Amino acid sequence: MIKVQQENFDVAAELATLTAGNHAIGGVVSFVGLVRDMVRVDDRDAALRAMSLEHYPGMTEKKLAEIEAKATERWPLEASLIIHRYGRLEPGEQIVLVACASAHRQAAFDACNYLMDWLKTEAPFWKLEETEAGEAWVESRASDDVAAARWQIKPDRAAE
Amino acid sequence: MIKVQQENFDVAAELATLTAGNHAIGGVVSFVGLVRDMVRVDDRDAALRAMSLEHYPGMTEKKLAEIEAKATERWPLEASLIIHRYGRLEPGEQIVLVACASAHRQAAFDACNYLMDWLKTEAPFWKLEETEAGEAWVESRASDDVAAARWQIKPDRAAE
Amino acid sequence: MKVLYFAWLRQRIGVAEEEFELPGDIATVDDLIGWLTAKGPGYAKGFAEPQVIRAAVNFEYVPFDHQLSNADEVAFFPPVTGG
Amino acid sequence: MKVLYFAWLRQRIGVAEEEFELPGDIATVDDLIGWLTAKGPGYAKGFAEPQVIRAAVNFEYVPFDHQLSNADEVAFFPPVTGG
Repeated sequence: MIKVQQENFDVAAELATLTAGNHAIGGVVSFVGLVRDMVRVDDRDAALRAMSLEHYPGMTEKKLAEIEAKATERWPLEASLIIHRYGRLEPGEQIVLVACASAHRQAAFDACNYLMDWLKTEAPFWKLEETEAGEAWVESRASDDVAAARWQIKPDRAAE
Repeated sequence: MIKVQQENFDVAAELATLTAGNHAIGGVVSFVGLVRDMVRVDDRDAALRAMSLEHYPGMTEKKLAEIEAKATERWPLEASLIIHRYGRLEPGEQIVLVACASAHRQAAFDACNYLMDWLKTEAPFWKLEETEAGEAWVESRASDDVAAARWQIKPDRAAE
Repeated sequence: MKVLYFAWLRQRIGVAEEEFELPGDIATVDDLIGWLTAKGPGYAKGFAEPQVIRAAVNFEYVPFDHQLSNADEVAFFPPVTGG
Repeated sequence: MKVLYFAWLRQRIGVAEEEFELPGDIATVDDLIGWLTAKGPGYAKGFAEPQVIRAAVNFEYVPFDHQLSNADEVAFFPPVTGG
Protein backbone atom coordinates (compact mmCIF):
# COMPACT_ATOMS: atom_id res chain seq x y z
CA MET A 1 0.00 0.00 0.00
CA ILE A 2 1.17 3.52 -0.89
CA LYS A 3 0.29 6.73 0.95
CA VAL A 4 1.64 10.17 0.05
CA GLN A 5 0.44 12.66 2.60
CA GLN A 6 1.14 15.90 4.42
CA GLU A 7 -0.04 14.72 7.84
CA ASN A 8 1.95 12.64 10.31
CA PHE A 9 1.44 8.86 10.70
CA ASP A 10 1.15 6.53 13.70
CA VAL A 11 3.67 3.71 13.23
CA ALA A 12 1.92 1.30 15.61
CA ALA A 13 -1.50 1.81 14.01
CA GLU A 14 -0.02 1.39 10.53
CA LEU A 15 1.84 -1.81 11.48
CA ALA A 16 -1.25 -3.19 13.23
CA THR A 17 -3.34 -2.60 10.09
CA LEU A 18 -0.61 -4.13 7.92
CA THR A 19 -0.51 -7.40 9.84
CA ALA A 20 -4.13 -7.60 11.06
CA GLY A 21 -5.55 -11.08 10.80
CA ASN A 22 -2.63 -12.49 8.80
CA HIS A 23 -1.01 -15.10 11.02
CA ALA A 24 1.24 -16.33 8.24
CA ILE A 25 3.44 -13.32 9.04
CA GLY A 26 6.51 -14.27 11.06
CA GLY A 27 8.30 -10.94 10.97
CA VAL A 28 7.80 -7.29 10.14
CA VAL A 29 10.73 -5.02 9.32
CA SER A 30 10.08 -1.32 9.27
CA PHE A 31 12.12 1.79 8.57
CA VAL A 32 11.12 5.19 9.91
CA GLY A 33 13.01 8.18 8.52
CA LEU A 34 13.25 11.24 10.77
CA VAL A 35 14.30 14.85 10.19
CA ARG A 36 17.76 15.37 11.69
CA ASP A 37 18.66 18.60 13.48
CA MET A 38 22.13 19.03 11.99
CA VAL A 39 22.89 19.20 8.28
CA ARG A 40 25.93 19.92 6.12
CA VAL A 41 25.97 23.31 4.42
CA ASP A 42 29.13 24.21 2.46
CA ASP A 43 31.03 21.44 4.26
CA ARG A 44 30.09 22.75 7.70
CA ASP A 45 27.52 21.54 10.23
CA ALA A 46 24.51 23.81 10.48
CA ALA A 47 21.46 23.64 12.76
CA LEU A 48 18.34 22.80 10.76
CA ARG A 49 15.24 24.88 11.42
CA ALA A 50 12.95 23.00 9.07
CA MET A 51 12.87 20.93 5.93
CA SER A 52 10.33 21.33 3.13
CA LEU A 53 9.56 18.33 0.97
CA GLU A 54 8.26 19.00 -2.52
CA HIS A 55 7.02 16.17 -4.74
CA TYR A 56 5.43 15.48 -8.12
CA PRO A 57 1.84 14.40 -7.42
CA GLY A 58 0.84 11.51 -9.64
CA MET A 59 4.36 10.45 -10.57
CA THR A 60 5.24 9.91 -6.90
CA GLU A 61 2.40 7.45 -6.36
CA LYS A 62 3.16 5.70 -9.65
CA LYS A 63 6.88 5.24 -8.91
CA LEU A 64 6.26 4.10 -5.34
CA ALA A 65 3.69 1.55 -6.51
CA GLU A 66 6.16 0.25 -9.14
CA ILE A 67 8.95 -0.13 -6.56
CA GLU A 68 6.58 -1.91 -4.18
CA ALA A 69 5.45 -4.27 -6.97
CA LYS A 70 9.08 -5.10 -7.78
CA ALA A 71 9.80 -5.94 -4.13
CA THR A 72 6.69 -8.11 -3.93
CA GLU A 73 7.79 -9.98 -7.04
CA ARG A 74 11.30 -10.54 -5.72
CA TRP A 75 10.58 -11.54 -2.10
CA PRO A 76 7.74 -13.61 -0.58
CA LEU A 77 5.97 -10.71 1.16
CA GLU A 78 2.65 -11.05 2.95
CA ALA A 79 2.16 -7.28 3.09
CA SER A 80 4.03 -4.04 2.48
CA LEU A 81 3.52 -0.34 3.06
CA ILE A 82 5.17 2.90 2.00
CA ILE A 83 4.10 6.21 3.56
CA HIS A 84 5.95 9.35 2.49
CA ARG A 85 5.13 12.83 3.73
CA TYR A 86 5.54 16.15 1.94
CA GLY A 87 5.37 19.75 3.14
CA ARG A 88 7.24 21.51 5.96
CA LEU A 89 8.75 19.31 8.68
CA GLU A 90 10.76 20.17 11.78
CA PRO A 91 13.67 18.26 13.39
CA GLY A 92 12.54 14.99 14.95
CA GLU A 93 9.44 14.71 12.73
CA GLN A 94 8.74 11.53 10.79
CA ILE A 95 9.30 11.71 7.01
CA VAL A 96 8.83 8.19 5.74
CA LEU A 97 7.68 4.74 6.84
CA VAL A 98 8.48 1.59 4.89
CA ALA A 99 7.32 -1.75 6.29
CA CYS A 100 7.53 -5.30 4.92
CA ALA A 101 5.88 -8.37 6.43
CA SER A 102 6.88 -11.91 5.53
CA ALA A 103 6.91 -15.44 6.89
CA HIS A 104 10.72 -15.17 6.76
CA ARG A 105 12.74 -12.53 8.54
CA GLN A 106 15.51 -12.13 5.97
CA ALA A 107 12.98 -11.54 3.18
CA ALA A 108 11.40 -8.79 5.28
CA PHE A 109 14.81 -7.20 6.01
CA ASP A 110 15.97 -7.31 2.40
CA ALA A 111 12.69 -6.07 0.90
CA CYS A 112 12.52 -3.12 3.32
CA ASN A 113 16.15 -2.19 2.63
CA TYR A 114 15.49 -2.48 -1.13
CA LEU A 115 12.39 -0.27 -0.94
CA MET A 116 14.29 2.45 0.92
CA ASP A 117 17.22 2.34 -1.52
CA TRP A 118 14.98 2.60 -4.58
CA LEU A 119 12.68 5.16 -3.04
CA LYS A 120 15.75 7.40 -2.52
CA THR A 121 16.74 7.23 -6.17
CA GLU A 122 13.38 6.91 -8.00
CA ALA A 123 10.63 8.71 -6.08
CA PRO A 124 10.27 12.35 -7.20
CA PHE A 125 10.80 14.18 -3.90
CA TRP A 126 13.09 17.13 -3.26
CA LYS A 127 14.22 18.48 0.11
CA LEU A 128 14.75 22.16 0.84
CA GLU A 129 16.64 22.78 4.09
CA GLU A 130 16.28 25.94 6.16
CA THR A 131 19.23 26.83 8.38
CA GLU A 132 20.59 30.06 9.81
CA ALA A 133 22.64 30.28 6.60
CA GLY A 134 19.42 30.43 4.56
CA GLU A 135 17.65 27.92 2.34
CA ALA A 136 19.38 25.26 0.27
CA TRP A 137 18.19 22.32 -1.82
CA VAL A 138 19.63 19.00 -0.73
CA GLU A 139 21.93 17.55 -3.37
CA SER A 140 21.56 13.94 -4.39
CA ARG A 141 24.30 11.64 -3.17
CA ALA A 142 26.30 9.25 -5.31
CA SER A 143 26.18 6.80 -2.37
CA ASP A 144 22.41 6.50 -2.81
CA ASP A 145 22.87 5.47 -6.45
CA VAL A 146 25.43 2.89 -5.36
CA ALA A 147 23.07 1.57 -2.68
CA ALA A 148 20.27 1.11 -5.21
CA ALA A 149 22.51 -0.40 -7.88
CA ARG A 150 23.63 -3.28 -5.66
CA TRP A 151 20.12 -4.79 -5.93
CA GLN A 152 20.54 -5.25 -9.67
CA ILE A 153 22.81 -8.20 -8.98
CA LYS A 154 20.15 -10.78 -8.32
CA PRO A 155 20.89 -13.75 -6.09
CA ASP A 156 20.91 -17.23 -7.61
CA ARG A 157 17.51 -18.79 -7.64
CA ALA A 158 17.36 -22.55 -7.61
CA ALA A 159 13.91 -22.56 -9.20
CA GLU A 160 14.98 -20.64 -12.30
CA MET B 1 18.41 -1.45 26.26
CA ILE B 2 17.40 -5.03 27.02
CA LYS B 3 14.00 -6.22 28.27
CA VAL B 4 13.07 -9.85 28.87
CA GLN B 5 9.44 -10.03 29.85
CA GLN B 6 6.25 -12.10 29.81
CA GLU B 7 3.91 -9.22 28.98
CA ASN B 8 3.27 -7.77 25.53
CA PHE B 9 4.92 -4.54 24.30
CA ASP B 10 3.67 -1.48 22.44
CA VAL B 11 5.94 -0.95 19.42
CA ALA B 12 5.03 2.73 18.97
CA ALA B 13 5.61 3.57 22.64
CA GLU B 14 8.93 1.70 22.64
CA LEU B 15 10.12 3.44 19.46
CA ALA B 16 9.00 6.83 20.76
CA THR B 17 10.99 6.29 23.97
CA LEU B 18 14.00 5.09 21.97
CA THR B 19 14.20 8.22 19.82
CA ALA B 20 12.78 10.81 22.26
CA GLY B 21 14.70 14.08 22.15
CA ASN B 22 17.53 12.74 19.98
CA HIS B 23 17.34 14.67 16.73
CA ALA B 24 20.63 13.25 15.48
CA ILE B 25 18.63 10.13 14.54
CA GLY B 26 17.90 9.98 10.81
CA GLY B 27 16.40 6.49 10.68
CA VAL B 28 15.04 3.74 12.87
CA VAL B 29 14.90 0.14 11.67
CA SER B 30 12.83 -2.27 13.68
CA PHE B 31 12.02 -5.96 13.50
CA VAL B 32 8.91 -7.40 15.14
CA GLY B 33 8.70 -11.19 15.31
CA LEU B 34 5.20 -12.70 15.43
CA VAL B 35 3.87 -16.17 16.23
CA ARG B 36 2.83 -17.83 12.96
CA ASP B 37 -0.29 -20.00 12.79
CA MET B 38 1.18 -22.80 10.67
CA VAL B 39 4.26 -24.82 11.57
CA ARG B 40 6.07 -27.87 10.17
CA VAL B 41 5.64 -31.07 12.15
CA ASP B 42 7.18 -34.24 10.68
CA ASP B 43 7.45 -32.49 7.30
CA ARG B 44 3.76 -31.59 7.21
CA ASP B 45 2.00 -28.30 7.88
CA ALA B 46 0.13 -28.23 11.18
CA ALA B 47 -2.07 -25.55 12.73
CA LEU B 48 -0.37 -24.03 15.75
CA ARG B 49 -2.48 -23.62 18.90
CA ALA B 50 0.17 -21.92 20.98
CA MET B 51 3.90 -21.59 21.48
CA SER B 52 5.63 -21.62 24.85
CA LEU B 53 8.95 -19.83 25.16
CA GLU B 54 11.31 -21.02 27.88
CA HIS B 55 14.51 -19.13 28.67
CA TYR B 56 17.47 -19.08 31.07
CA PRO B 57 16.98 -16.05 33.35
CA GLY B 58 20.26 -14.26 33.92
CA MET B 59 22.08 -15.74 30.95
CA THR B 60 19.45 -14.36 28.55
CA GLU B 61 19.95 -10.79 29.73
CA LYS B 62 23.74 -11.21 29.72
CA LYS B 63 23.89 -12.59 26.17
CA LEU B 64 21.46 -9.99 24.80
CA ALA B 65 23.47 -7.17 26.40
CA GLU B 66 26.68 -8.58 24.88
CA ILE B 67 25.14 -8.79 21.41
CA GLU B 68 23.81 -5.24 21.72
CA ALA B 69 27.25 -3.99 22.84
CA LYS B 70 28.88 -5.65 19.83
CA ALA B 71 26.43 -3.99 17.44
CA THR B 72 26.99 -0.61 19.09
CA GLU B 73 30.74 -1.05 18.69
CA ARG B 74 30.43 -2.00 15.02
CA TRP B 75 27.88 0.54 13.77
CA PRO B 76 27.34 4.22 14.69
CA LEU B 77 24.09 3.72 16.60
CA GLU B 78 22.34 6.48 18.51
CA ALA B 79 20.09 4.01 20.34
CA SER B 80 19.11 0.34 20.33
CA LEU B 81 16.54 -1.89 21.98
CA ILE B 82 15.89 -5.61 22.32
CA ILE B 83 12.64 -6.85 23.88
CA HIS B 84 12.08 -10.62 24.01
CA ARG B 85 9.05 -12.25 25.57
CA TYR B 86 8.78 -15.63 27.26
CA GLY B 87 5.80 -17.75 28.34
CA ARG B 88 2.78 -18.94 26.38
CA LEU B 89 1.92 -17.05 23.17
CA GLU B 90 -0.83 -17.56 20.61
CA PRO B 91 -0.72 -17.09 16.81
CA GLY B 92 -0.39 -13.44 15.84
CA GLU B 93 1.17 -12.43 19.17
CA GLN B 94 4.41 -10.45 19.28
CA ILE B 95 7.52 -12.39 20.37
CA VAL B 96 10.43 -10.03 19.87
CA LEU B 97 11.23 -6.42 19.03
CA VAL B 98 14.66 -5.29 17.90
CA ALA B 99 15.16 -1.63 17.00
CA CYS B 100 18.25 0.34 15.96
CA ALA B 101 18.43 4.11 15.50
CA SER B 102 21.25 5.84 13.64
CA ALA B 103 22.04 8.97 11.69
CA HIS B 104 22.55 6.66 8.69
CA ARG B 105 19.91 4.30 7.34
CA GLN B 106 22.21 1.49 6.25
CA ALA B 107 23.85 1.32 9.68
CA ALA B 108 20.40 0.97 11.25
CA PHE B 109 19.40 -1.76 8.77
CA ASP B 110 22.62 -3.74 9.18
CA ALA B 111 22.72 -3.47 12.98
CA CYS B 112 19.09 -4.60 13.32
CA ASN B 113 19.67 -7.54 10.97
CA TYR B 114 22.85 -8.46 12.90
CA LEU B 115 21.06 -8.33 16.25
CA MET B 116 18.30 -10.64 15.02
CA ASP B 117 20.78 -13.11 13.52
CA TRP B 118 22.88 -13.32 16.69
CA LEU B 119 19.87 -13.34 18.99
CA LYS B 120 18.65 -16.45 17.11
CA THR B 121 21.92 -18.32 17.68
CA GLU B 122 23.13 -16.99 21.06
CA ALA B 123 20.18 -16.08 23.29
CA PRO B 124 19.07 -19.01 25.47
CA PHE B 125 15.42 -19.35 24.43
CA TRP B 126 13.59 -22.53 23.44
CA LYS B 127 10.23 -22.81 21.70
CA LEU B 128 7.70 -25.54 22.42
CA GLU B 129 4.93 -25.73 19.81
CA GLU B 130 1.44 -27.06 20.54
CA THR B 131 -0.47 -28.44 17.56
CA GLU B 132 -3.23 -31.01 17.14
CA ALA B 133 -0.40 -33.55 16.81
CA GLY B 134 0.77 -32.72 20.36
CA GLU B 135 3.72 -30.78 21.69
CA ALA B 136 7.13 -30.57 20.04
CA TRP B 137 10.29 -28.57 20.70
CA VAL B 138 11.38 -26.47 17.76
CA GLU B 139 14.68 -27.67 16.32
CA SER B 140 17.45 -25.21 15.61
CA ARG B 141 18.08 -24.51 11.96
CA ALA B 142 21.42 -24.66 10.21
CA SER B 143 20.30 -21.62 8.17
CA ASP B 144 20.31 -19.53 11.36
CA ASP B 145 23.94 -20.44 12.02
CA VAL B 146 24.80 -19.50 8.44
CA ALA B 147 22.97 -16.18 8.83
CA ALA B 148 24.93 -15.32 11.97
CA ALA B 149 28.27 -16.48 10.59
CA ARG B 150 28.14 -14.06 7.64
CA TRP B 151 28.70 -11.14 10.07
CA GLN B 152 32.11 -12.52 11.03
CA ILE B 153 33.46 -11.29 7.71
CA LYS B 154 33.92 -7.67 8.64
CA PRO B 155 33.78 -5.00 5.95
CA ASP B 156 36.92 -3.01 5.18
CA ARG B 157 37.22 0.06 7.34
CA ALA B 158 39.20 2.91 5.90
CA ALA B 159 39.91 4.33 9.37
CA GLU B 160 41.61 1.19 10.62
CA MET C 1 1.61 20.05 -23.99
CA LYS C 2 1.87 20.47 -20.24
CA VAL C 3 5.33 21.11 -18.77
CA LEU C 4 6.16 21.06 -15.04
CA TYR C 5 9.26 22.19 -13.16
CA PHE C 6 10.32 21.20 -9.63
CA ALA C 7 12.70 22.26 -6.85
CA TRP C 8 15.42 24.77 -7.86
CA LEU C 9 14.49 24.45 -11.53
CA ARG C 10 10.99 25.73 -10.67
CA GLN C 11 12.52 28.57 -8.63
CA ARG C 12 14.90 29.64 -11.41
CA ILE C 13 12.26 29.51 -14.13
CA GLY C 14 9.70 31.19 -11.89
CA VAL C 15 6.71 29.01 -12.83
CA ALA C 16 5.63 25.58 -11.59
CA GLU C 17 3.83 24.56 -14.75
CA GLU C 18 2.74 25.86 -18.12
CA GLU C 19 0.77 24.65 -21.14
CA PHE C 20 1.44 25.37 -24.81
CA GLU C 21 1.21 23.84 -28.26
CA LEU C 22 4.33 21.85 -29.07
CA PRO C 23 6.11 23.67 -31.95
CA GLY C 24 6.27 21.52 -35.06
CA ASP C 25 10.07 21.41 -35.19
CA ILE C 26 10.44 20.08 -31.61
CA ALA C 27 10.78 16.28 -31.83
CA THR C 28 12.66 15.25 -28.68
CA VAL C 29 13.17 16.22 -25.02
CA ASP C 30 16.54 17.63 -26.04
CA ASP C 31 14.87 19.84 -28.67
CA LEU C 32 12.36 21.02 -26.06
CA ILE C 33 15.13 21.97 -23.62
CA GLY C 34 16.82 23.99 -26.35
CA TRP C 35 13.57 25.75 -27.22
CA LEU C 36 12.75 26.49 -23.55
CA THR C 37 16.28 27.81 -22.91
CA ALA C 38 15.66 30.52 -25.51
CA LYS C 39 12.41 31.63 -23.80
CA GLY C 40 14.11 33.88 -21.24
CA PRO C 41 16.92 34.32 -18.72
CA GLY C 42 15.20 32.19 -16.00
CA TYR C 43 14.96 29.26 -18.39
CA ALA C 44 18.51 29.80 -19.57
CA LYS C 45 19.72 29.73 -15.96
CA GLY C 46 17.61 26.68 -15.11
CA PHE C 47 18.81 24.64 -18.08
CA ALA C 48 22.41 25.94 -18.02
CA GLU C 49 23.69 22.51 -17.00
CA PRO C 50 21.27 20.09 -18.69
CA GLN C 51 23.32 17.07 -17.56
CA VAL C 52 22.07 17.56 -13.98
CA ILE C 53 18.41 17.75 -15.09
CA ARG C 54 16.12 14.69 -15.13
CA ALA C 55 13.18 14.47 -17.53
CA ALA C 56 9.93 12.54 -17.12
CA VAL C 57 7.21 12.11 -19.73
CA ASN C 58 3.81 10.93 -18.53
CA PHE C 59 5.31 10.00 -15.12
CA GLU C 60 8.18 7.92 -16.57
CA TYR C 61 11.86 8.82 -16.57
CA VAL C 62 13.06 9.27 -20.15
CA PRO C 63 16.39 9.93 -21.88
CA PHE C 64 16.79 13.26 -23.69
CA ASP C 65 16.37 11.61 -27.12
CA HIS C 66 12.82 10.54 -26.19
CA GLN C 67 10.23 11.51 -28.87
CA LEU C 68 7.52 13.93 -27.72
CA SER C 69 3.88 14.36 -28.72
CA ASN C 70 1.63 17.35 -28.06
CA ALA C 71 -0.52 15.33 -25.60
CA ASP C 72 2.43 14.57 -23.29
CA GLU C 73 2.91 15.80 -19.75
CA VAL C 74 6.62 16.59 -19.45
CA ALA C 75 8.45 17.31 -16.18
CA PHE C 76 11.96 18.61 -15.58
CA PHE C 77 13.68 18.46 -12.20
CA PRO C 78 17.00 17.96 -10.40
CA PRO C 79 18.03 14.52 -9.10
CA VAL C 80 15.56 13.37 -6.45
CA THR C 81 16.35 13.54 -2.71
CA GLY C 82 13.43 11.90 -0.90
CA GLY C 83 13.40 9.22 1.75
CA MET D 1 27.58 -26.70 42.32
CA LYS D 2 24.29 -25.67 40.77
CA VAL D 3 23.20 -27.43 37.58
CA LEU D 4 20.25 -26.37 35.39
CA TYR D 5 18.51 -28.13 32.52
CA PHE D 6 16.28 -26.57 29.86
CA ALA D 7 13.74 -27.55 27.20
CA TRP D 8 13.58 -31.27 26.32
CA LEU D 9 16.65 -31.99 28.43
CA ARG D 10 14.76 -30.68 31.48
CA GLN D 11 11.75 -32.84 30.55
CA ARG D 12 13.80 -36.02 30.09
CA ILE D 13 15.75 -35.57 33.31
CA GLY D 14 12.63 -34.55 35.20
CA VAL D 15 14.17 -31.68 37.19
CA ALA D 16 14.87 -28.07 36.24
CA GLU D 17 17.79 -27.59 38.59
CA GLU D 18 19.72 -29.29 41.34
CA GLU D 19 22.61 -28.54 43.70
CA PHE D 20 25.34 -30.90 44.88
CA GLU D 21 29.00 -31.00 45.84
CA LEU D 22 31.16 -31.54 42.80
CA PRO D 23 32.78 -34.99 43.18
CA GLY D 24 36.57 -34.73 43.45
CA ASP D 25 37.25 -36.76 40.31
CA ILE D 26 35.08 -34.53 38.06
CA ALA D 27 37.37 -32.00 36.36
CA THR D 28 35.60 -31.01 33.14
CA VAL D 29 32.12 -30.53 31.64
CA ASP D 30 32.65 -33.81 29.80
CA ASP D 31 33.39 -35.58 33.10
CA LEU D 32 30.24 -34.08 34.61
CA ILE D 33 28.09 -35.30 31.72
CA GLY D 34 29.49 -38.81 32.20
CA TRP D 35 28.81 -38.70 35.93
CA LEU D 36 25.24 -37.34 35.46
CA THR D 37 24.47 -39.97 32.78
CA ALA D 38 25.06 -42.68 35.39
CA LYS D 39 22.59 -41.08 37.86
CA GLY D 40 19.48 -42.61 36.29
CA PRO D 41 17.54 -43.48 33.13
CA GLY D 42 16.22 -39.89 32.65
CA TYR D 43 19.77 -38.52 32.67
CA ALA D 44 20.93 -41.33 30.39
CA LYS D 45 18.16 -40.50 27.92
CA GLY D 46 18.83 -36.76 28.15
CA PHE D 47 22.56 -37.08 27.53
CA ALA D 48 22.30 -39.98 25.03
CA GLU D 49 23.50 -37.71 22.22
CA PRO D 50 25.89 -35.30 23.94
CA GLN D 51 26.88 -33.72 20.59
CA VAL D 52 23.48 -31.98 20.43
CA ILE D 53 23.80 -30.55 23.96
CA ARG D 54 25.19 -27.08 24.66
CA ALA D 55 26.88 -26.27 27.97
CA ALA D 56 27.13 -22.91 29.74
CA VAL D 57 29.16 -22.14 32.86
CA ASN D 58 28.34 -18.95 34.75
CA PHE D 59 26.23 -17.72 31.78
CA GLU D 60 28.97 -18.31 29.16
CA TYR D 61 28.98 -20.98 26.46
CA VAL D 62 31.87 -23.38 27.09
CA PRO D 63 33.39 -26.36 25.26
CA PHE D 64 33.14 -29.77 26.96
CA ASP D 65 36.81 -29.70 28.02
CA HIS D 66 36.13 -26.61 30.17
CA GLN D 67 37.46 -27.00 33.76
CA LEU D 68 34.82 -26.86 36.50
CA SER D 69 34.90 -25.62 40.07
CA ASN D 70 32.42 -26.33 42.85
CA ALA D 71 31.20 -22.69 42.87
CA ASP D 72 30.10 -22.82 39.20
CA GLU D 73 26.57 -22.59 37.88
CA VAL D 74 26.41 -25.05 35.01
CA ALA D 75 23.57 -25.27 32.48
CA PHE D 76 22.82 -27.92 29.85
CA PHE D 77 20.37 -27.38 27.02
CA PRO D 78 19.60 -28.10 23.36
CA PRO D 79 20.54 -25.58 20.64
CA VAL D 80 18.62 -22.34 21.18
CA THR D 81 15.55 -21.42 19.11
CA GLY D 82 14.53 -17.91 20.15
CA GLY D 83 13.78 -14.84 18.07
